[in-house]
Amino acid sequence: MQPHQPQEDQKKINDFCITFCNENGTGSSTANTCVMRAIFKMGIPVAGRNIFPSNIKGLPTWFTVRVSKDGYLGRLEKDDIIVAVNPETLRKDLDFLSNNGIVVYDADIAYPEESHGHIPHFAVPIRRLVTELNTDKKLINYIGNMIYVGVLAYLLEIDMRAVEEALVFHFKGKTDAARLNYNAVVYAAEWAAANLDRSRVPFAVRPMDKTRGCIMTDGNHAAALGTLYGGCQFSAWYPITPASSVIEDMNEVLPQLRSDPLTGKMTCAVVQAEDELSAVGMIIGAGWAGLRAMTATSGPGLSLMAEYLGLAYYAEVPVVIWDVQRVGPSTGLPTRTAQCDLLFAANISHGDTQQVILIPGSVNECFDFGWQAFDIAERLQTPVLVLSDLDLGMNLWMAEPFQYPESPMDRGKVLWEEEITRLVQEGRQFSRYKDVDGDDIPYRTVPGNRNPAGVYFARGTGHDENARYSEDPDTWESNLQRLRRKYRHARKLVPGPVFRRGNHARIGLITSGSTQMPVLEAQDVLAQKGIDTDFMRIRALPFNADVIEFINEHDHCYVIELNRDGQLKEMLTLEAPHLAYKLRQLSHIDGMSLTADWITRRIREQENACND
Amino acid sequence: MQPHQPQEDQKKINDFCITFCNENGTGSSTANTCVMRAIFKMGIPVAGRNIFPSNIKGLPTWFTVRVSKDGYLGRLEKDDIIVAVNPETLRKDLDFLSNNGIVVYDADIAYPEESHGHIPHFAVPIRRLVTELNTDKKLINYIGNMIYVGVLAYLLEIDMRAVEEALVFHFKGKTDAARLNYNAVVYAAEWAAANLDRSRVPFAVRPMDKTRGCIMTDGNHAAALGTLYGGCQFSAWYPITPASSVIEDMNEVLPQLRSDPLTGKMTCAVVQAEDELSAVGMIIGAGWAGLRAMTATSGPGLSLMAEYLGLAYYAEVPVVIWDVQRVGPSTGLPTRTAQCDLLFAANISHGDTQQVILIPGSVNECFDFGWQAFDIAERLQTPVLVLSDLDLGMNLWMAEPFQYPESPMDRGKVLWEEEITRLVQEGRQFSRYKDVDGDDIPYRTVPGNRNPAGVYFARGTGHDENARYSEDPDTWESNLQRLRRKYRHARKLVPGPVFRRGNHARIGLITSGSTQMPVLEAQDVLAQKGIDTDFMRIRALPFNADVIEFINEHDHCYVIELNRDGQLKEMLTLEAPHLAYKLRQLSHIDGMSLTADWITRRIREQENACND
Amino acid sequence: MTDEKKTTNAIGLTRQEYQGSPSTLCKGCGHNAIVNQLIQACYELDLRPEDIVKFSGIGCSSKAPTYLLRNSFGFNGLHGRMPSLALGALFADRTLLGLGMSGDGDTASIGMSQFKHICRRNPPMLYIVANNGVYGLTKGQFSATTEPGVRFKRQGTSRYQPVDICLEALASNASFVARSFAGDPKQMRSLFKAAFRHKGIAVIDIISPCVSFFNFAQSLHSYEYGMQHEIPLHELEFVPNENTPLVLKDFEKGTVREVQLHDKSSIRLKKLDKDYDPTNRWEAFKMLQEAEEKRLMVTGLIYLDPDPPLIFDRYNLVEEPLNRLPEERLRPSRESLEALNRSMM
Amino acid sequence: MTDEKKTTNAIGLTRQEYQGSPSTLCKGCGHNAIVNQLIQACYELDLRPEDIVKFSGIGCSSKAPTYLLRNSFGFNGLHGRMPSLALGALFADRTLLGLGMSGDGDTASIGMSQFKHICRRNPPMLYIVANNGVYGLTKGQFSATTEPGVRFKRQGTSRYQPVDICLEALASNASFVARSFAGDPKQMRSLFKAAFRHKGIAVIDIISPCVSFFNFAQSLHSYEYGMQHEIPLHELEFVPNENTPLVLKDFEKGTVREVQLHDKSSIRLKKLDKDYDPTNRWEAFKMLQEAEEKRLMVTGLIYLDPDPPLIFDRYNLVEEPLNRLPEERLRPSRESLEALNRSMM
Ligand SMILES: Cc1ncc(C[n+]2csc(CCOP(=O)(O)OP(=O)(O)O)c2C)c(N)n1
Ligand SMILES: Cc1ncc(C[n+]2csc(CCOP(=O)(O)OP(=O)(O)O)c2C)c(N)n1
Ligand code: SF4
Ligand code: SF4
Ligand SMILES: [Mg+2]
Ligand SMILES: [Mg+2]
Repeated sequence: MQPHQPQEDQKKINDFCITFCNENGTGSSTANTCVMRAIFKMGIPVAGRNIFPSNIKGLPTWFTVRVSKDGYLGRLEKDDIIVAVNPETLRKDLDFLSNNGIVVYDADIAYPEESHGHIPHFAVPIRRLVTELNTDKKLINYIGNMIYVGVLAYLLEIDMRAVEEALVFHFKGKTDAARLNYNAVVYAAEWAAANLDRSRVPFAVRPMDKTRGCIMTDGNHAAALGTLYGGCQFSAWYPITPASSVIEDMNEVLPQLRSDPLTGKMTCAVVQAEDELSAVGMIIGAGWAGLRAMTATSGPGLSLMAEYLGLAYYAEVPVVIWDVQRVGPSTGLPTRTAQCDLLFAANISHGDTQQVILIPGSVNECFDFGWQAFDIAERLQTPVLVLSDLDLGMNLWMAEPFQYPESPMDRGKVLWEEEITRLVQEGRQFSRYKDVDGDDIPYRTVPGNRNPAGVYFARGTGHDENARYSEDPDTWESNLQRLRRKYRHARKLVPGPVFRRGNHARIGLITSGSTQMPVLEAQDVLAQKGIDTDFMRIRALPFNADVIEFINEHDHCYVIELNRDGQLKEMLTLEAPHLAYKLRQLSHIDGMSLTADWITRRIREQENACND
Repeated sequence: MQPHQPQEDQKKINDFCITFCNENGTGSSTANTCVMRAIFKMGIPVAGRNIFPSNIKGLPTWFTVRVSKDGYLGRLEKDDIIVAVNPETLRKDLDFLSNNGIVVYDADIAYPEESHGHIPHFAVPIRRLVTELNTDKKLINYIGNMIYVGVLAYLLEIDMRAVEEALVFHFKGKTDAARLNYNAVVYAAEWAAANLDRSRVPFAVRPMDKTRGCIMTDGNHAAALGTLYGGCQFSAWYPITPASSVIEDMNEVLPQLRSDPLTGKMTCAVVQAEDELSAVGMIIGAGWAGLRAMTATSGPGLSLMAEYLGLAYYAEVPVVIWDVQRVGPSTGLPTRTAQCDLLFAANISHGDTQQVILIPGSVNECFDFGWQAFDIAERLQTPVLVLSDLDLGMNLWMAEPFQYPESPMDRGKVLWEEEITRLVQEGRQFSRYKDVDGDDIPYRTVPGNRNPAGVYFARGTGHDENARYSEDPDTWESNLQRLRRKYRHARKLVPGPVFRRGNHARIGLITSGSTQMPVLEAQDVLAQKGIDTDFMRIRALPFNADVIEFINEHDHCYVIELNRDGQLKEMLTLEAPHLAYKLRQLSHIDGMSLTADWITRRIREQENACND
Repeated sequence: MTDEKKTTNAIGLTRQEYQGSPSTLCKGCGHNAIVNQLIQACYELDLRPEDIVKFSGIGCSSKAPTYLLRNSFGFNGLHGRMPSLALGALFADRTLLGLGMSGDGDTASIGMSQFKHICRRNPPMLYIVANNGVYGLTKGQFSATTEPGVRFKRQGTSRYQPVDICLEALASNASFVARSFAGDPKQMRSLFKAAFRHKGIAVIDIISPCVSFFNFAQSLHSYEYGMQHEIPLHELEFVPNENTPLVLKDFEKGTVREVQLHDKSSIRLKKLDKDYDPTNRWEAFKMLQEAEEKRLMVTGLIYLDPDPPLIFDRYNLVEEPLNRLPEERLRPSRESLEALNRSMM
Repeated sequence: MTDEKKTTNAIGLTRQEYQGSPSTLCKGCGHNAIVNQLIQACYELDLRPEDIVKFSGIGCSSKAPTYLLRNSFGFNGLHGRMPSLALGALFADRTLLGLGMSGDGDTASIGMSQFKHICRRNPPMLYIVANNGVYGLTKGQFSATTEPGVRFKRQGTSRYQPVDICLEALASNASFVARSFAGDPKQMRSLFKAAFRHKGIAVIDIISPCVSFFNFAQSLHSYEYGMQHEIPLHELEFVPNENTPLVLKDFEKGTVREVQLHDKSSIRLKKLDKDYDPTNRWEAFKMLQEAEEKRLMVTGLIYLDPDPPLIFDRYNLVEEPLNRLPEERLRPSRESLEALNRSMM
């Protein structure tokens, strides 16, 4: 018996990581997603991640599926199963194989027997099998990918019905296509059964009940739906990775979701602008004129929106900006993930500005913040920036079904003709920038309001309560101070942090956004290693009191984030400098999504150092 | 004897404030500056400030001359002498008159005798006197202004020779014009002597010796000269108040200063770009290609430069950006002063960026930083942002003569053909982004270098040490960390803070830029009131150790700045959160320049409150 | 003037009710003349101020919208970025008419991109460029429409061929392109009226002298030059629809040509020197090219596509104002979300 | 190919020495064809790679500069903002020649403004737009040159009249304007050679199919459409100066027309269907207008001003490379500062 041959009862069940090593532009994503979905359909939690180059065809790309009975969704650092169809990268890929990992590879690739012969490796004659299937020339690539699906299905004991369901799901109506692909899978599985020794595979799946009622989708799709359920009426955008699919998904579902029940015509327009300067200008025009308006972009686009977002802040125009973050500065790594725009976004534009920021941590929150962002923006009359990221936005996640918005839309303080008439009858007048209610939020009217007494002229220059041009020093100051107070009110409107308490822990773990997944896992691992922690995920700026209270309660807190400068930590420092000494920066900045291992290592290092 | 009639020997000498209340576009600045310069020529320190609307003609504008035997250059809150030629504003102007102030006004304006009859007020029949002078129709406005110069000269006992010198100065070569104007001044002075009772004026000037060897100029002019003495080779810009004159002044002196000694042709090009996106792109192209390149802009322009400045940071391109700050956010108050771009500038652009910032506090520093900024930018291979402001940039200041640069240009680590050849001969190779010297600053070459071994391809995307495209996680991280370390080295290169110690003071006054003038005055006043303080003016980011040491040494420090959010205080907080509890924010944000009175009031309030 | 106060137009408004706050521009500035004729055109067309929304960028010209139509909404946006603002806002209520006011710097320098792209989109909007060949508000720098060879002490010499706003609009398929001169009130008024009735974007480049910085006799943007060199393509008269027989592009009727607008009002063009057909894009290019070569200030209606698709036609939107749709029509049903959820299982 | 390796050009370089890193574009992408012909043109023209500086924006097309001239400096800048970067850099050394590579999105959408303004400025630079009518790198969105009516599942239907890059370059007074097709290597090569020798900006709009997202037979930017619809204005041949008699604009010589470039090399145009005079800007407008109406892919040299003022001529700069001036020539003297100080006293 070879050293690596596992006993059947020693197999690791529902807890491993498969990585598909492909070339981009070869249609592998159908196959990869199909494996992932089939496992999901078996009731087992899965998380898939696509690691792709900034390029269209011919460069290496990887798709990693983590199968986790415990429901952990973070990335793993090592691969248990490598599916190697890209000869370019095999050697490097092998470096990432875990201790008892295995390799399934295209028989056309020369396997490095000398160095890696001891590893269980399964050659699959993809080309031959495809030929035997009499595949249409145009489909060779696609069917070839199905071959490794079939082989994996056999090796890991994936339920073939689940594979079939996954294919039917993928091909939607097109049963022929699903059938064709399924046949290839079955054929390959049969070949594998006849030719490969499954007992050498130390991993397998077994049905569970942990995904029932769950959906699988990506954060950008969730954002698109949330936006449309939020009643978005106008969107202008400019394509950019990784944000494009927010809008492209909107484009796809618009006819279905937003044709007017009465007339069948659209109640939302999506305009592709000539650039981001224009996209943000359009939504600010629309937001000013009473539409729920949004755009989606990424770092470079956000930089271009700086000037206009200052205007929206100062003229008090509600708009929603999704920034699906990628690695900056500059063009950086356009297809890698980061959380590096926080500091820039928080104070974007010259002059004193403070922007409201939401940070979704899951696809469900992408949906929820999709509609909530409008409520907040319109209530506060200010831009709301939603900071998602590539990992969350472009990868497939299992999730709870989306919840229908629990509250009616809050359109904020908008006055129409009758309200203005009433005001006038009461001997009052409409003053655009006057704090009538003592909450520092003024009333507004929008173009199309035909009551002349409700009309005003907006501008980015100094203005008085009646929106008239003013250079008067006191007028300027009091208006700007009102804006500062208004921003403070936002604390009460934005979603508060989410906690997961440990066992009387004295250490806090603070994070935001998609990094919550590895951090939550790390919290468990640390607990097992005897390091108890409390977890707090921040979901918005400005911070509310709970955020500070959490820091206060703990001896020290690790602020875990995907940027070099500890941007979240900096914002927390500014909020509570007296507690800054408790904050420890954990910055992960290489563009790969975070792993529980990385966090655990760092924290154990520090904690052990302290204990010494 | 009327209550306001001062005894001759009670006159306040060389310590008062004259405010000219004009309408813009009427050519009043010649007259106003002439009064200021005449007093300056008498050896008395003066500071002039122009308060003007964002408009070309027909709106109120004020020019304030502070005459200060003690050399204080800050603004005063009250006017001692009002010269009223704008009927629109007289009533409001009178509100700002100091307790024993006086009014000199155009006889054509109806003076509010009922309410202000008790104030010494002198009607001047400008129109009549101008007519008597047989003034050319086209010059009526200008000569009319000279009338009040003459009257003031008499009332305040300004030396007529000084007035003449001031006029000669103003009209440069044009002796006819100077003569014409001087005649009007003399005529008016004679009329005043015959018709007005000078003894009712409680102010007068007497020659001193406090301006000898001094020059008078504005900060933008100083910046223009400093830039040219810094060897600037390329400038691209887009007009914007209050930055335009930096470049316009360069345009004017270029032929004189920068025609090549050898060929008579220009050694510097100034290109007016189509907007700021383009202006900054041009200078980054030029900086990359080895030119000393700069632009000047203000807030809105800076916002538009965000994306490109991220590229320059990441691709390590030296450029210099002057941001002459005005009141933001958005278009704000374009003709009012502020220090409100600091936070935005410090982290401009998406992703992790840190920018080097210089903050000049006087016209002399505008000159010095004009050339030093290039040395720093080229040494560090990074953008340097110089944050001046409208008050400093557009107003006339008395100052020391400009000092010739004390050190030769530091062109940084640039390799030309021979150096590359030598490298290659030594068996090494040129690696654009490699830290060869252990100081995190790599070597660079520039286009035009004809040695193929020195060539590289620059980009804003991830790159390795050899500037090759790279998506490798470790490569990205290590490069970005190097940039962070490089930024830290900047501490040693940028100008440190300037101190003015009190008497074993436990209170610190921290400020930056032009606000130093009222703060220094406030320091004196506070000392007189028994509140001893130490003064520190910060001149650059990143902060060096002295900055933190200063905070550390004091019980608490007031951070005095012209922005709402305490931006300098925030940067200090991030630098030394453990000392943040010592920092107290004093924000002045109404667009008017700061006064010693305002500071003193605030600090006394707080200090007295503490003492209770 | 005092008479007028008492007179009202067909919808019962006085001319005064079309005014705005007092102008703070320089006396004699061409922009003031434009404002006056806009007021007059709106008054005579019986437009409801509430049906108009004003937009502008930054510049002296961009301040002008506050000097008219005090009962219209307006937004004074960013330098060079007015078009995007206008476009977004106009989506909110399709019954509104946009009135954009810009300068040569605002449109042809910093605003080139948004200007070109809004021309392609054809929103319902009159887009006026008050073109003085200079930056007024920042005190006299060259703009992209300054002719080469001009010398300003603090700027040096202007160096490039000027941008021709009308040529640019044409190249970008604007559906109504005209040029006028602030010294020619009658023509401006007629063009404004036609433009307000046009279905889509009407770009009007108006030579509008800056008396403070660039009104030199020899400059192409001065009153004097305009007075001496303006060459109208035709005499223009706007004919409201009620009085007009439906003569679609009835070209060669003696010396009068009529071009009908989409709402059946029309523009009557009286032939002057030679005949010019403003519906021929190609002829428009030629005319502009010639005018540039000969430094002629040719004014009038340069190009008209009388019935182009409006931007909204391209998005299949509901007819009523989007900004008045109630929640029921904006938020999809609970069932639809359930169905979506199921589809993602 | 293997032969070539041994062959060298007049300056002793092999064709390989003009290459860059291996292309990471899709196989069959038009941009690769452009790169190949650029390499060939540089090789045949005996250009020194060190005399060329490459620039680009962002997009598949903008990646192309790395696939050629590995011994040239280059800068891959920001999306839509390559022109400003290039302009600034070219000031550093007037002996350098710019090679700008952009896409239709990079130039006609986000880059419209900088593109238009660099045309006006006339730097020494070949500006190639690899025009595929789509955004390649971001996976298939409409660009400003997509024709109306195209439907993409995730984008809906394209809605606007396309931007005509050549028309825009013409309107902005570019001094050399051409169109070509990635499927026509010979014409590309001739145009590139002429462009490299042109004094100033040479804008070449190249229809360059995107095989991954937009190479549909019926699309105006596909190989198939181009193969079937390309209409060359003339047959083009570049004639290096040493072999040519000095025939300035010697127009009607039988079927051959010669246009001389400023350095006395020339372009020989062989008359095809009808005669076309590329020095007549007005005729160029007309041709483009017709081509658009009839959906023709007309290629060739559309416009040439053989001897326009170069941008540097307008700034009276020293002749030698600015970036090599030593401190003594850059920092004014101590005395000059003393004089200035005195003048401010
Ligand atoms: C981003 C930005 N850059 C620069 C400015 C400064 N600025 C204000 S108006 C103006 C030029 C206005 O010229 P034009 O559009 O021709 O209008 P005019 O004043 O001549 O009517 C400039 C450059 C600004 N407001 N914003
Ligand atoms: C400011 C900014 N916005 C958006 C993007 C994303 N982006 C990269 S390439 C590209 C379009 C490229 O299209 P094109 O110029 O036609 O080049 P092609 O890929 O088709 O050759 C876009 C939108 C970006 N890099 N920067
Ligand atoms: S400066 Fe020129 S453009 Fe501005 S208001 Fe005065 S005349 Fe008009
Ligand atoms: S996606 Fe299109 S443009 Fe990009 S490399 Fe592939 S074929 Fe070329
Ligand atoms: Mg102008
Ligand atoms: Mg393209």
